[in-house]
Amino acid sequence: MPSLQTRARVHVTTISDRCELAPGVVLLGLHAPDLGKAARPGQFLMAIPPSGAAAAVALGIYEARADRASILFFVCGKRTSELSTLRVGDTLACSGPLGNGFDLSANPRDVAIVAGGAGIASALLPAEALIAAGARVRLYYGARTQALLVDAQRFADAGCELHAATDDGSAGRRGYITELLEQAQDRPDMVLACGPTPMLRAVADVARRFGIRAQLSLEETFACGVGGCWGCVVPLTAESAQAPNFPREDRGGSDVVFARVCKEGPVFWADELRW
Amino acid sequence: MPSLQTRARVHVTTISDRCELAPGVVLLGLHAPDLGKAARPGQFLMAIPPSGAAAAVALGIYEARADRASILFFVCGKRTSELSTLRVGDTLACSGPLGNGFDLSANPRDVAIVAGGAGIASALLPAEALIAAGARVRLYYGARTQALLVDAQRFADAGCELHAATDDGSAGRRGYITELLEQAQDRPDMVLACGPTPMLRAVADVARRFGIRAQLSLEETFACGVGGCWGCVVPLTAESAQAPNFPREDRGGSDVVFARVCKEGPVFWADELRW
Amino acid sequence: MGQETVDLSVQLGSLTLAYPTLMGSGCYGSGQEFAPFVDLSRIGGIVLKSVTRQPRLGNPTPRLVHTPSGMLNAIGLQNPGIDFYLEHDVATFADRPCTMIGSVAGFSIDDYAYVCERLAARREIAAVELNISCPNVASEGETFACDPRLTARVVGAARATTDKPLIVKLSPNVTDIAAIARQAQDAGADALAVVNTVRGMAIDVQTWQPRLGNVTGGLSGPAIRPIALLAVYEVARAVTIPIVGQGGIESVSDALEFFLAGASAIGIGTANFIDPRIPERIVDGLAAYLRQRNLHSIREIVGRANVGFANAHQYEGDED
Amino acid sequence: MGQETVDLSVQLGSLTLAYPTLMGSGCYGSGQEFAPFVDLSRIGGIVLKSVTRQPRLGNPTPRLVHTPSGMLNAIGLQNPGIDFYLEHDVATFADRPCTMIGSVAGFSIDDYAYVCERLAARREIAAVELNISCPNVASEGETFACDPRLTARVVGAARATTDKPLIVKLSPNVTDIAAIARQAQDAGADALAVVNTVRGMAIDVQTWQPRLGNVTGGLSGPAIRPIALLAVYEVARAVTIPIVGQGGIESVSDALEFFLAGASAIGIGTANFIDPRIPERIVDGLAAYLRQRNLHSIREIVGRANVGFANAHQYEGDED
Ligand SMILES: Cc1cc2nc3c(=O)[nH]c(=O)nc-3n(C[C@H](O)[C@H](O)[C@H](O)COP(=O)(O)OP(=O)(O)OC[C@H]3O[C@@H](n4cnc5c(N)ncnc54)[C@H](O)[C@@H]3O)c2cc1C
Ligand SMILES: Cc1cc2nc3c(=O)[nH]c(=O)nc-3n(C[C@H](O)[C@H](O)[C@H](O)COP(=O)(O)OP(=O)(O)OC[C@H]3O[C@@H](n4cnc5c(N)ncnc54)[C@H](O)[C@@H]3O)c2cc1C
Ligand SMILES: Cc1cc2nc3c(=O)[nH]c(=O)nc-3n(C[C@H](O)[C@H](O)[C@H](O)COP(=O)(O)O)c2cc1C
Ligand SMILES: Cc1cc2nc3c(=O)[nH]c(=O)nc-3n(C[C@H](O)[C@H](O)[C@H](O)COP(=O)(O)O)c2cc1C
Ligand code: FES
Ligand code: FES
Repeated sequence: MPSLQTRARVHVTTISDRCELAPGVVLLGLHAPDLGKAARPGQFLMAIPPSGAAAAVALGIYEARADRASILFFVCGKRTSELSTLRVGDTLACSGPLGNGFDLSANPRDVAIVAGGAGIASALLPAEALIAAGARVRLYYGARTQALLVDAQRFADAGCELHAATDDGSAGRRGYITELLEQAQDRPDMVLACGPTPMLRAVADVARRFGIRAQLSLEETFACGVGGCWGCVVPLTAESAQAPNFPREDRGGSDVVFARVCKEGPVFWADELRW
Repeated sequence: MPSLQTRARVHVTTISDRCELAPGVVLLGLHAPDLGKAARPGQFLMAIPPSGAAAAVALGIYEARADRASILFFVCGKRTSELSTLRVGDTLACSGPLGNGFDLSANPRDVAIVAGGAGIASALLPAEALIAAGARVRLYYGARTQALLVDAQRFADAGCELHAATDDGSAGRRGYITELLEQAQDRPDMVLACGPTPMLRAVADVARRFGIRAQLSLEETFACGVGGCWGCVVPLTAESAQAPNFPREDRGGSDVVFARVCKEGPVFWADELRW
Repeated sequence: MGQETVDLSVQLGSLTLAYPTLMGSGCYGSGQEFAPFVDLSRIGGIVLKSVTRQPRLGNPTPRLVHTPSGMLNAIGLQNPGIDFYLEHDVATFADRPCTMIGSVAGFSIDDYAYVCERLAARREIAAVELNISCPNVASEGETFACDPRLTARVVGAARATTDKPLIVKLSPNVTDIAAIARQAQDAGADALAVVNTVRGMAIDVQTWQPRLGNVTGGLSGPAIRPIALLAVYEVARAVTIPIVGQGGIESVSDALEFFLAGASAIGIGTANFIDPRIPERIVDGLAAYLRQRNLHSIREIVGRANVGFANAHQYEGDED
Repeated sequence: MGQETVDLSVQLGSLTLAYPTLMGSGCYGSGQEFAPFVDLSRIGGIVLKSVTRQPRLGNPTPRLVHTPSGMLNAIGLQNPGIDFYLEHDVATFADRPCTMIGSVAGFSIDDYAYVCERLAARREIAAVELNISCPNVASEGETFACDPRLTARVVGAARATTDKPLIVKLSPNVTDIAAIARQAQDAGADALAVVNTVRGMAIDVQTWQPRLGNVTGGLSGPAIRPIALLAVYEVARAVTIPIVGQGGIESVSDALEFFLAGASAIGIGTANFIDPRIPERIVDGLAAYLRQRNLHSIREIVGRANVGFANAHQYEGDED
């Protein structure tokens, strides 16, 4: 996927708005003159916790307008807890935009976006871009329970068809969202997915059986987030266009190359992953 | 000084009120059914930072009423920063009251309380107790600058005579508060002091020259705060009534014993310290 | 959550602990200091502050520095010496509602044997821990745990003095802790405490002086947890006697890591300075964890970390 | 604050660094990755990711775990091997506005000498660091820095291949780092990097599996700062060659501690993952600190920690 990192820098943003979408799910609007302009669907940023006490945290870019971008996160550990204490007017420094986003160059006409949990944060920009390009977009949205199907209306308003599943059946189908995708009568011509790894694996599986290609936005533990430490890798077929510059000979019986999720990804073609 | 620790326990308090007395100086009112009742002048508590990410922090008990106690602190590091983010309604667990407070059993009639910086937090309870017992109380209050002479009016209202000094001369005398004490025309019959170590040393010096006894509330880095680790010690004459239970023979040329600031103190008689 | 009882008791040699939680030596006084804040009958036991042959005033001050997710201490074994201790302190231990374990430190093999023998003679003391790994004394203290032969000799000498369960406390400040653990086992230790503090230092950049009176100190707390956990894992693969895992444990999840790595019991030191309610919370959490998984005893998870999982993508090139 | 210029340059053997800040090997790629976020002309230099004779895919995943005030990594020296590296990568280093230092890892003395010689032949590389202390490779890697004799042999062999400044990177996972430092100096090292990561481990208590594909990893970040600082202090008293102090440095105050303990330059690794602006902030802060104290060069504070201060109250009893 094409490199989009040239406009990355440290943006010192101001929190312009804050909304608790559900218990433990926070949306922070960032006033940032050109972060939004630079961001492409599927890119992320590294948010620097103001206390300086912990590593920066990778977060998808949820919304991107002229001078406002936003992040949407689930409070699940120390760093997201700290970010959740930020209030309107506080400062938040972020490096970004980072990574290579979704490849929409094939101009797909009917796309299923599968999002689970915090993955929803990386789903809005591709949905908007595809709808703007005239494609049909269906959002397959999974969560533990109804309250955690956050901001679904926003996607409907943007023009997505909504399909939901919850673990407890409190909204949409009870069960996994990939089961809904699998039962789709008319198959999409491309799948984009963002969410927890087990969900991504299931999506890859469904797409393979459908005979369509899927792009997966992977989640990995990051350290640097910019390609400097090789800590966030995932095995890729050595033939992938996204494989990093590395000797390709098939030594030691291995035909994989470790690609950096933060640099070569976070979006990869499902059929090029060897996980 | 008499042991007052029998009523100590972990109090799960609720923040009842919060006031920023000056930039970086926070007063938190704690709703706690019996913390205030149990507290004696000069005692402290160990406040447990809610994140659980750092050691508990020793703070004087500023006010103590039936069901409300308060703490007053200067934001100077990680733990006080965290405490400063607490808001009304939040929970704060504290162990206490701890330590032995000021010994007011001699029934002094004319007392100088010397307080510097955060030391003011341990000055109100003894001032109120002495005034209630009919003593004259003068507060010698030192700070870097006028804005940091926090809550001075509160002491005046309680009936203290106020004498102030600031490093920059923005209020009261320019210079050290102990210089003011030294120039007192009519000497007090006892000095109580709480503040940074250099100030305490100067107070001890003045008191010695005045020929009166001084009680100093020491600040040391604490770990346990309850006498379990022997990390917070200060050397005391082996003859002091506050010396811990330890062999007294003068071995190796030493006639001192290390006493725990948190357990035998934090208040010590200046003339029994060997620092 | 079901109310079925789960068994949290563990064995260290002939010593049975009702709960697998020991309060680390030097961190918990003799227990009485913490009694207002915790129900002592719900902790496994207290390892008392280390005692030496002669009284020691300990190190110059300051003795404590807070560091990121941890702290340095250099107490220097302040204690009244074994004579005074036996006369004044030990009798008071009798009424504690948990197991009381003595800790012995020294500067020569003879010291250790002498103090160990005197201490072990007292019925108030259920077991003896040999602290051969204190990093905060001028010279000898830690040397024992840093040298396999010295370890063998000091443990052997202590073993000869008593039939009480003997726990030997090891140092992480070594190249190969497993080798030292084997020596301690072979010399007669009934259990190993893994680990004592990691050596460290801090400097005040305003005064240019070390922030500890002793210059160097011992690092404890969550900062060292990954180091301590690996030490437990390596020792567990080298010996057959039980291990008391310690170093930075502050939650039930941390405790579980140590059991899975091979500890039969855990030590809690610095976490008591964060919140004295932690030991009880850990005991409650362990019980809940076992119940959730339909396990009946904490012993079922000891050493069960699954390290066999292979990865097909490891690739080493043609090394010679 | 005055605008008088202060001298932040330092010498590592024949190598002059304009600023005393090196980006730690393996943490900073080849610098280009961080170029959008930092002015590379305001850092002293970049120690490149370690390169080996053969290509290495590195360790299985996961390779990173965040821990309290730190992180564990087990990258496993993923690199394309020296041939590919010289052909594709090294030429691109020429236009970096800071000093580029190669890093060499290996599994035999011959490996180190071979890669060192090939790398040192390139003018894009100003100096060579020998990584004899990587804890994340199956067997041999760290063994060199854990054994004084092996250290002497590998450093001697590398020294023979090049006149470029040779920095030897030591491991904290040893009983006596000073002894190893002396061997490295005697065998011809121009400078020492102190320290690499501390060995550690973490376990997932839900799956019972190690949280690193490699089972064990190296701990870095503020958690290890007190440990690294003591290592620098001890090495500084044992050798006369300059030291690059590293381990948990994230602020100017941290950096100053290392200079005072005896480091001539500092390494910054994990802090770049907290905030890529830290290296520039440290340089600014060092200059301000020197100006405030009317000092002219950073070299004036190296090793100046005052450890002579005695305390009258130390009291040891009658030890034998
Ligand atoms: C490219 C990318 C984009 C992302 N975008 C988003 C986004 O837009 N929104 C969002 O909410 N998240 C996003 N994430 C995920 C987010 O970066 C992580 O969840 C991050 O780790 C949160 O940091 P934390 O410090 O709050 O939690 P951490 O402490 O890192 O914990 C994260 C998870 O690990 C678990 N965990 C932590 N410690 C342990 C332990 N000792 N044992 C077992 N489990 C443990 C926690 O329960 C939690 O589920 C993204 C990740 C990537 C790689
Ligand atoms: C009995 C007692 C009662 C007390 N009562 C009060 C009170 O009522 N109100 C109050 O405000 N304080 C009080 N204190 C002091 C308070 O406990 C300490 O200031 C405490 O350390 C604050 O914790 P912290 O984590 O916020 O700061 P810390 O991080 O512990 O820092 C405290 C001080 O040390 C300095 N410091 C921290 N790290 C370093 C470093 N690396 N190098 C150099 N200096 C450093 C800081 O600048 C700061 O001045 C009391 C102390 C005692 C012993
Ligand atoms: C203040 C303090 C004092 C200590 N004193 C002793 C001691 O006297 N004897 C001993 O064997 N260990 C001593 N230790 C080590 C602890 O018992 C424990 O092994 C270590 O701190 C690691 O565990 P933790 O991280 O849970 O504290 C001490 C630790 C601290 C923090
Ligand atoms: C992700 C990561 C990768 C590393 N890779 C290497 C390496 O390839 N070679 C090496 O000598 N050190 C390597 N190190 C060690 C660092 O260079 C540094 O010595 C260590 O992390 C301590 O410093 P810090 O706390 O500032 O990170 C690595 C460290 C990290 C965190
Ligand atoms: S997180 Fe460092 S390379 Fe991806
Ligand atoms: S802080 Fe532990 S004894 Fe005082």
